[in-house]
Amino acid sequence: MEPREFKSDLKPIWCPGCGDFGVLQALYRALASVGRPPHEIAFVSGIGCSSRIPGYTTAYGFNSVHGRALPIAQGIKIANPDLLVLVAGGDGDGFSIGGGHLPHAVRRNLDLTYVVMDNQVYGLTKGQLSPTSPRGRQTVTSAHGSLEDPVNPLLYVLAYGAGFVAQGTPADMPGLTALIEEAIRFPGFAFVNVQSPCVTFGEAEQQLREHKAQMKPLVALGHDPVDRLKAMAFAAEYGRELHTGVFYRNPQPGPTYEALVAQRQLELGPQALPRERILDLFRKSGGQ
Amino acid sequence: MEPREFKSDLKPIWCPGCGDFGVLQALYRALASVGRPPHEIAFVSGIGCSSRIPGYTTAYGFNSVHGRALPIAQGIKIANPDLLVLVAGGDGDGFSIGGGHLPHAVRRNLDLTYVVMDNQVYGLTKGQLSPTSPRGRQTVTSAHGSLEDPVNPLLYVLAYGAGFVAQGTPADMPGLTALIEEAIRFPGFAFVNVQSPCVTFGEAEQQLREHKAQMKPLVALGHDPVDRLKAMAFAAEYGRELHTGVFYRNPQPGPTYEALVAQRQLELGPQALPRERILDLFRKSGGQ
Amino acid sequence: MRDDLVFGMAGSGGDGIVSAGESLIAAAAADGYHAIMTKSFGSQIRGGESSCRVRIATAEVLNPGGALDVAVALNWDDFTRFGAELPVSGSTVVLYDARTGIQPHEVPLVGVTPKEVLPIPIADLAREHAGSERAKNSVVLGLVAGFFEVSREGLLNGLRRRLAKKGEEVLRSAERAFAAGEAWAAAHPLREPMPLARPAASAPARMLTDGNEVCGAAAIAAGCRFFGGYPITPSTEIMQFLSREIWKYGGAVLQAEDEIAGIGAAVGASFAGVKAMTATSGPGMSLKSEIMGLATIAELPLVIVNVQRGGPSTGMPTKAEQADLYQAAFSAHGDAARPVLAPTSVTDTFWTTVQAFNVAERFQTPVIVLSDQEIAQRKETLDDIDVGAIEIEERRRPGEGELQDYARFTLTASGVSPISQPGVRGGAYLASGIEHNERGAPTASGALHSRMNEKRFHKLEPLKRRADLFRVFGDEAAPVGLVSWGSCAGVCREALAHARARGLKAKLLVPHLLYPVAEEVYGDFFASVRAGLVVEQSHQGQLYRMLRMFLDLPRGVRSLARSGANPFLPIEVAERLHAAAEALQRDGGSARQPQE
Amino acid sequence: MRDDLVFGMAGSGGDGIVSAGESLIAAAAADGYHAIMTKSFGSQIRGGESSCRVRIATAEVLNPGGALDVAVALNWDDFTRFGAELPVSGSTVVLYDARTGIQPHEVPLVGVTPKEVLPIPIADLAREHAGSERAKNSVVLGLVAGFFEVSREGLLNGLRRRLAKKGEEVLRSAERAFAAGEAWAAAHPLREPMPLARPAASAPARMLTDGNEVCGAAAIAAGCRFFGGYPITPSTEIMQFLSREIWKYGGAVLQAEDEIAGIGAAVGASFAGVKAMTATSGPGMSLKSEIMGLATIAELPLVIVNVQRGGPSTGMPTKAEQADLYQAAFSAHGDAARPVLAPTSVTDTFWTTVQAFNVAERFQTPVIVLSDQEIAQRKETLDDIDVGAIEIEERRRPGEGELQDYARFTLTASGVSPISQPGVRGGAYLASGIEHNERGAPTASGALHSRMNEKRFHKLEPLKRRADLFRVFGDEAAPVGLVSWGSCAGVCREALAHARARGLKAKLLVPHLLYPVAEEVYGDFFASVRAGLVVEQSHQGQLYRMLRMFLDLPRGVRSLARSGANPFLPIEVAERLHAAAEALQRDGGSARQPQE
Ligand SMILES: Cc1ncc(C[n+]2csc(CCOP(=O)(O)OP(=O)(O)O)c2C)c(N)n1
Ligand SMILES: Cc1ncc(C[n+]2csc(CCOP(=O)(O)OP(=O)(O)O)c2C)c(N)n1
Ligand code: SF4
Ligand code: SF4
Ligand SMILES: [Mg+2]
Ligand SMILES: [Mg+2]
Repeated sequence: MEPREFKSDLKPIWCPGCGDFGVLQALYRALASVGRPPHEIAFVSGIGCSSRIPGYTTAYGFNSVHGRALPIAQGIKIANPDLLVLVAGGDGDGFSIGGGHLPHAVRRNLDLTYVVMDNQVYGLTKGQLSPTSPRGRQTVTSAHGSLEDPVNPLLYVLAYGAGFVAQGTPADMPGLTALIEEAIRFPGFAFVNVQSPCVTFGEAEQQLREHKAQMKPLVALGHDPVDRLKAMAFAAEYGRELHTGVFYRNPQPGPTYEALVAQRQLELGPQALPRERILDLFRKSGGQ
Repeated sequence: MEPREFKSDLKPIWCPGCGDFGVLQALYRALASVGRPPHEIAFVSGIGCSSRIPGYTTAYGFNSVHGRALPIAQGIKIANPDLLVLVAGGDGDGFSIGGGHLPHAVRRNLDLTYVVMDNQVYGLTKGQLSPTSPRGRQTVTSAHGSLEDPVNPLLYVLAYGAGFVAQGTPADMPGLTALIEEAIRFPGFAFVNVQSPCVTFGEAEQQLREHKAQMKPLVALGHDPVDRLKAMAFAAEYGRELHTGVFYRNPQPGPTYEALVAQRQLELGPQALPRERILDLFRKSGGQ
Repeated sequence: MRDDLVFGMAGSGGDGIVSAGESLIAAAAADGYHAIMTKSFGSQIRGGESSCRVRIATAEVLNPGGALDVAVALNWDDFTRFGAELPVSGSTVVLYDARTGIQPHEVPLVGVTPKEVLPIPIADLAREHAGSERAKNSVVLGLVAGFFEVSREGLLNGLRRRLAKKGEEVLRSAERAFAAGEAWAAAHPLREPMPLARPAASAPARMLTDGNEVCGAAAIAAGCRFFGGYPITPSTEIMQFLSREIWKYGGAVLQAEDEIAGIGAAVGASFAGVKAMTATSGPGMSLKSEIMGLATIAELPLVIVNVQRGGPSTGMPTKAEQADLYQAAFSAHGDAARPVLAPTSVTDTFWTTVQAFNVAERFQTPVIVLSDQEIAQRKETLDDIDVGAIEIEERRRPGEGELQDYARFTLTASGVSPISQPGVRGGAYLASGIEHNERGAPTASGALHSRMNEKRFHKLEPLKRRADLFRVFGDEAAPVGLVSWGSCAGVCREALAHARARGLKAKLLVPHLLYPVAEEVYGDFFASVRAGLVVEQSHQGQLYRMLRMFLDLPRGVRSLARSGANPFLPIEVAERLHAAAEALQRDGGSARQPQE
Repeated sequence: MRDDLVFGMAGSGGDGIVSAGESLIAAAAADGYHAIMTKSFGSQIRGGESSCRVRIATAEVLNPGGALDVAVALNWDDFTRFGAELPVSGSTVVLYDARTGIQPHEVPLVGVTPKEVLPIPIADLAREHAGSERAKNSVVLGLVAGFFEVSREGLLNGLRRRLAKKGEEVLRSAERAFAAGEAWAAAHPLREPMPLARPAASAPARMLTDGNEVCGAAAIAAGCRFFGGYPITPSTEIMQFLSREIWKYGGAVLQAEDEIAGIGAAVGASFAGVKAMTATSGPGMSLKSEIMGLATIAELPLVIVNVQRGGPSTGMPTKAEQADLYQAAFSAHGDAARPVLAPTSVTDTFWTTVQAFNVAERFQTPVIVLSDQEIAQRKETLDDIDVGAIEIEERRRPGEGELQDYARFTLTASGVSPISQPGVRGGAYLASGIEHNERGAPTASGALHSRMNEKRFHKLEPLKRRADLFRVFGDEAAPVGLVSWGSCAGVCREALAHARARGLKAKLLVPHLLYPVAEEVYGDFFASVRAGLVVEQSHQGQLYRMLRMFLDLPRGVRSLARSGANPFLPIEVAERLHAAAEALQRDGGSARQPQE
C-alpha cells in the first residue's frame, strides 16, 4: 500500500516544524509497509498536540480523553483481536495522567503498538512542565525551576517487562519508520518513545538539528537488544544521552492476552447454556 | 518511648492470624525506637484491610480513599515538613489503583516512609485477583485463572529511583522492625514491601510458616545495598524468591523536595508584597 | 396457619448462622415458597458476629419485611449488635440459647415484650447429639422445622448436599442435631403455634439467587460480550459471575487496574462494536464520570451498573442507600445527560438490565443501572422468566448506501445516527471527546455545539414517553399516591396494600426509568393525586427534588426520605400515607373510599 | 462623543493583532478608562488566525459588548472565521486592509450594511514607513488613536515599553508606523466622527488583569498556602500565577501527576492545617469528584476552582459555558453537599475567591468556585479593592479544654466541630472517608450515619440566609425579574439597564452563592415577581432547574438558556424581558412604570 492511503483530509493543527509531523510521516510509511487496510486499524490517543494524530489518518480513530488511551485500546483489542491497534500520545498523556495504566497494559501483553511523542513539555496547554522535563527546568508552571527528577519512560517500560522497547527521532526518518514498523510487527506490547521536538515550547537543545548531532544509534554502540539488563543500563541514560534504535526485543515473546482469551473462549464455549436458558444457572442452587 | 504509647483503643478488624498484626507490632516498635511523639506523626493510608492500620495507632491518622494515600501524604509533608509522615496500604491500593502515583512520589523524593502490606490478594473485598497475584492464580474474579504476569513492586520502585527499597515479612519480626525503623530514618522516600500473609484469602504457600522456611536475607547472599543494578537483579526475582532486607540504600541521598521548597521560600520570601498589597502586581501591567 | 414468616437469627462467626439461613431459604425455594434473605455482618473481616433474615411466604415476597416473627439468638451480645436489622416486636417469638444463662424475662430487648421467649439448650443439644457445638446451626434448623413446619424435607436434603463432601460422619451428626431440634420443638410446643402454610401444590421449585448474579446473567442474555471493571463492594459479584460465565459465550472480562481503566476498556469494546458493561459502586462511579461524559459525546452504547452503598466517600460499604441518583443523572461536566434505570428486586434486575442494554444500543448512549446493596446482595426466589421472549435490540449500523461518504454524526430527525465500527470498509471515522461536526472533525463553533447538544438530548426524548418503564399499582384515580424506586419500591408495594386494606384509595408509581424524567408519565399519574409521598433512602430525598425540576408536583406531595442503613418498614410508610390523606381530608378533600 | 466603544480585530498569526489589542487595553487602563478584552484563536496551536475584542468606556464595563462599533480586518478570511465573536451591525465602522483587493461594497459581511467601510493601505503604510509589514499592528493602533482619539500617549508609551528590548531601530519603526496610521486617519476623517470621550479627570490609572490571575492573588490574600493541581485550559493560569508568587508567602505549589493527585495533595495540606486550593476545568472536576466527597465526609476545608469550558468531555476547551453547575452541586456519590460560589467578573473573582476560603474554613467543607473561560481569561480593568478590609476567616480550632478527651466530630449545635491538626498534642484523631462516630472511629450504624449526614447538612444552613452573597439591581418591587450568574450576569446587568431605560420596571438577582439554594433570599426577590427569566449559558438551563428543586418559582419565570460559545447579547436579553413583560400585561398585570 501507499503512505498516502493513510492520510486523511484533516489539516494538522500542529505548529510549523513540530516534530509530530515527522512522526506522522513515519507512521504513514510504516503502515504502508505493513499493508493492513486503514479500516482494519483502530488508532487510539488521549489528549494533547500529539494525541491529535489519529484524526490525520484514514484509520478508525479515537481521540479519547487525557491519559486513557491505553485502557480504551485494550478494550478494542480484546473485543476484536483481528484489528491492528495503535496507540499514541504525549509524554504528559502517557507518563503523567496516564502513567498508572502503563505497567498494566505492559504486563497484560496485548498486541498493541504504543508510540509516545516525547517533547518534555505540555504542548497543547502551552508550555507547562511535563514528567519528562529535566530537573530545574523553568516553565510557566515552574517559574523558578522544577524541583524533581523526570520520569524515565524507557527504563520504566523495561521494568514493566515490555517485549519491545525502542526510541527514535524524526531527525532520522528512515530509522523512525523502521522502528515503528518493527513495533507494529512485534507480536505483543511494543513501545516506541519518539523524541519529537516541540518547536514552540520545547527547549532549544531539544530540536531536530540537535538530535541529528547528538543521536547515538544503539547498533553503533554494539548493543544486542536481547540483553534486557544491558538495555536497562542504556535506558538509565535517558535524559543525558539520545540513544536511538531498539533497546530490547524479546526473542521469545510469550502469548498475547488476546490469544489466551481466545483459547479460553474456545475451551469454555461448549459449556455455554443457550442464551435463553441462562437463568438455569440459578436453578441448581434452588435446593432440589 | 514505649511501643504501647503508639497503640490506640480501636480493635483491629483483621482476621485472627492476619500478617498485618505483625506489621502493626513491628511498626509500634520501630516508632518507639525512633522516638517521635505520636502527635507529631501523620499516618496516611488508602482503603483495604491493611489500610486500616493508621486507626490502630495513636498518631494522627488519615484512612483516605482507595489508592490515594501517596498524594495526600505529599500534601501533608509539604504543608508541614516537621511532621513524620508514614504511608501504608495494600498491594491493590498501592500498585493497582494507586500505581500511577508511585513513580511521581518517588521522583519527587519527599521524606516519606511507604509500607505496603503485600498479600497478593484483595483482602477487604474478599479475595479478588491483585496486581501481585501470580499468573494463573484462580480467584473469585479469575475463576479460570489469571491471564497476566504480576507487577514487580521492588523492581518498579528501583526503576523509579527510590533511595531506600527493602522487603520484610512478619515471619521475621526483628528484621521487619529494623527495616521499618531504617526506612523511617532514611532522609527521603523509603519503600518497604512487606510480605504480609492473608490467612483468609491468601495462597497456602504464602503464609508465615512458608515465609520462615523460604526467606532469603539479602545480607546472607552478600548483597551490598549500594549497588542499584544488583538490587534490580535481585528484585527481578520477586515472586520466585522471598528476599528480605535492604535491596538498595542510596549512600548519598539527594535533597528532599520539602528541603528545596523551604529553600525557595526562604529565597523568595523577601520579595513578597504585604498580603494587602497583592493586587499591586496588576498595576505594573496597567501601562504607566 | 401463617402464610408469611420472617425469621431473624444472629450468632458469632463460628456459629454458622448465615449458613443456616442459606439452608432455610434454599429449602423454601425448592418447596415452591417465595422468599427473601438478607445478611448482615459485624466489622470484623472474618469470624465476627453475623446475622441473617429470611422471609418466607406462600405469595410474592416484596421486601425483607419489618419486625421479626421469629428471632433466634445464639447469644445476646451478637443479637443486640444487630438491633436495627433484627427488630423484635410484641408478636415475635424469641428462641435463644439457654447457655447464655439469661432468664426469659431478662433478655436484653428494651422497650418490647415479645409474644413468647423460649430459652433452648441449643449448644447442649448440639454437643449431646452431634458431639460438637459446630452443629448448633443444625439444631436451629431442626427447631425451625419443628416449630414452624417449614420445608422439613428440603432442609434435610439441603443438609445432605451441603455436608456431602465433609464425610458421612459429619453428615450423620448434623442429622442427629437436626432431629434433636425438631424433637425439642415437638416437646415444647409454642403457646400459640404458628405453622407456615404449605405453598400451593402447583408451586414449582423456584430459582434462587441474588441481584448481582442476575445482573450478570441478564448482561449475557442481552448480548454483552465485554466487561471491564474493578472490584468494589457491593458490586463485585457481577464481575465474579461474568468471570465464570462470559467466556462461554465468546466474551471476556478484564479486571482493570482501576475503575477508570475498567470503563475505558468497556468504551473501547463498544467502539469496536461489542456490547459492553462496567459495574461498580459509588466511589467507582465518581472516578468513572469523566469517561461517562466521553461515551455521551462520542455516542457510544455502554451499560454502567452502580450498586449503591452508603455514602459519601467510602461511607458504609455494606449498607444500602439510594443517594447516588443525583450523581447518576448529573455528574460529569457539561450538558451530559444519560438515561438512568433502576431495578426494584432481584427478579426485576434481570428485566431492567436487559432494558438498559436495549436503551444503550438504541440511543447510542451510556445508561446507568442504579441497583443497591440490598437488591444486589439479598437472595430471592425468582419466578420463571421467558428469556427468549424478551426483545434484544442492536445498535443502528450503517447500510451500504450510508457508507457512501459516511458521516458518523449525521444530524437525523431522531438524533440517532448510524454507527460504524472498525473493520467495516468505508465506515472509518474519528470518535472523540472533542465537540465535532457531523463527520467527527473537531470544531469550536458555537452553532455546531448547539446543534450537537440538541441532537444528544433530542434522541432521548422518546424515553420520556416509555410508560413500559414504569409500573403503577393500586387505584387508578386515587387522590393519594406514592412514588418509590429501587429496593424501597417493594416496601411501598406492601405499604400500599396495608393502606388499601384499611380503606384508603391510593396508588403507587414505581419508575424503572429515573432519568430523563418522563414528564408525561408522571403527569398522568399525578393527575388524580392531591397528597402523597416520594419514598426513598437518602438524606436529601433526591428523587423528590429531581421530580420538582421537571414537574409541578401537586402541593400535597412530600418527600419521605432518610439516610441509608435505616430501611423503611411497610407499616411505617402506610401510616405516613394515612397521615397525608387525613391532612388532605382536613383540607376539604377526601382520600377515603366511599364506605359502600 | 461616545462614552463606550467596542473594537474587534482579526488577522493571521504573524499580524500581531492580539498584541495590538493588549496595547490598546493597557493604554486605556493607564488612562483611567474601564475596559474589557477578550481573545479568540483558530484551531492551530500557533500561527493560525487570531482575533480580539476590546471594549473601552468611561463608566463601568459589564461585559465584552454586542455588535462591534469598530471592526478591523487585516484580511477577510480570518475576520469571517470569527463571525460569531465579531458581529458587525449597521452602526459598525469597518476598517480593513486595502491590500485584500476587495472593494468596500464587496466585503464579505452578509446581511448587513455597516455604517462606514474604509479600505486602508495598512500593509503598505507599514512597509513604507517601518520597512516591514510586521508593523501592521502599529499602523492599526495609529488608526485607532487617530479616528477614535483613544489614549494616544498611552498607546505610544505602551509601544515603547513593549519594544524597548527589541532595540532602538524596531521601536522607531513602530513609532513611524503608528504616526502613519494616525496621519492616514487625520487625512480621511470618518463621515460621522465617533471620538471616545475622555475619562473623568479624576479617574485613576486602573489595574489590569484577568480572572485567573486575580483568583490566584485572592487565594494568597485569603491565606492559601498550598496549591495542588494539574494543567488544563482555561484554568492553568491560576497555577501559573501561584507558581510564581506563592513561595514568597511561605506557600508551595505542587504540579501533580493528575487531577486526582492534585486535589489529594490539597486535602492532605488542609488536614495538616494549611489553607489549600486546587483549580481545574470540567474534565478535571469529573476526576476530582471522589476526593471532593472525601473532603465532605472528613470535613476538611478546601477550595476547588472550576473554570468552566464547553462540555461534555473534552468539548470546547477555549470556549465559555456554564454547564458544570449540576456537577458542582451534585457530583460525587452519596449525600455529599458542598457550597458552590460563582464570580461574575474579573474584579469580582477576587471577592468571591476570598469568600470561598472563608466559607470553606468556617464550615469545614470543600467549596467550589465556578468561574468560566470568559471571566478567567478576559482582561479587565480593576477598581481598587481594599484588600486589608476584607475579613479573612480561620477554621475553628480546639481550645485547651476541648483537647481534653478530644472528639473531632463532636455533634455540636451548629454542626461545626473544632478541628485539630497534626502537631497538636492531644488532638490526634482519625480522619476518614468511612462513616464514623464523633471520635472518628468507623461505624456501620444507620443511626450514626443519619446523625452525621444531618450534621454535615445542618452546618451549611446559615449559608441559605447569606444575603451578602447575592446582589440585586433595579427596582425593588418590580413585577419582572432576571436571575443570572457568572459571566452572563454582566450581560444581564446591561440588559436590565436597557429595559429600564425603555420604561420597564424590572430587577435582577445575581447569586454568588449557587448552592445550597438560598430559599429565603430567592423568596424575597421573587415576592414581587410575576414574570422573568433565568439567563445562563447551558443547554439544559441548569440554574433554572436547580431553583425549581427548592423553590416554587412564579409561573411566569422561564429559562433563557443555550449552549456555550453562543454568548447572549444585552439587547437580546432586554428584548426577551420585554416580551415576558408584555405577555404578563396581556394576562392582566402590568410591568410598565406609570408614565409620570
Ligand atoms: C483530564 C484532563 N486533564 C487535563 C487536560 C488538559 N491537557 C490537555 S493536553 C495536556 C497535556 C499535553 O501534554 P502531552 O501529553 O505531553 O502532549 P503534547 O501536547 O506535548 O503533545 C493537558 C494537561 C485535559 N484535557 N483533560
Ligand atoms: C475507588 C474504590 N475502588 C474500589 C474500592 C473497593 N476496595 C476496597 S479495598 C480494595 C482492595 C483491597 O486490596 P489491597 O489494597 O491489596 O488491601 P488488603 O485488603 O489486601 O490489605 C478494593 C478494591 C474502593 N473502596 N474504592
Ligand atoms: S505546541 Fe509544540 S507539540 Fe504542540 S504542535 Fe506546536 S510544536 Fe508541536
Ligand atoms: S482478609 Fe486477609 S488481609 Fe484481610 S484481615 Fe483477613 S487475613 Fe488479613
Ligand atoms: Mg508533551
Ligand atoms: Mg492485598
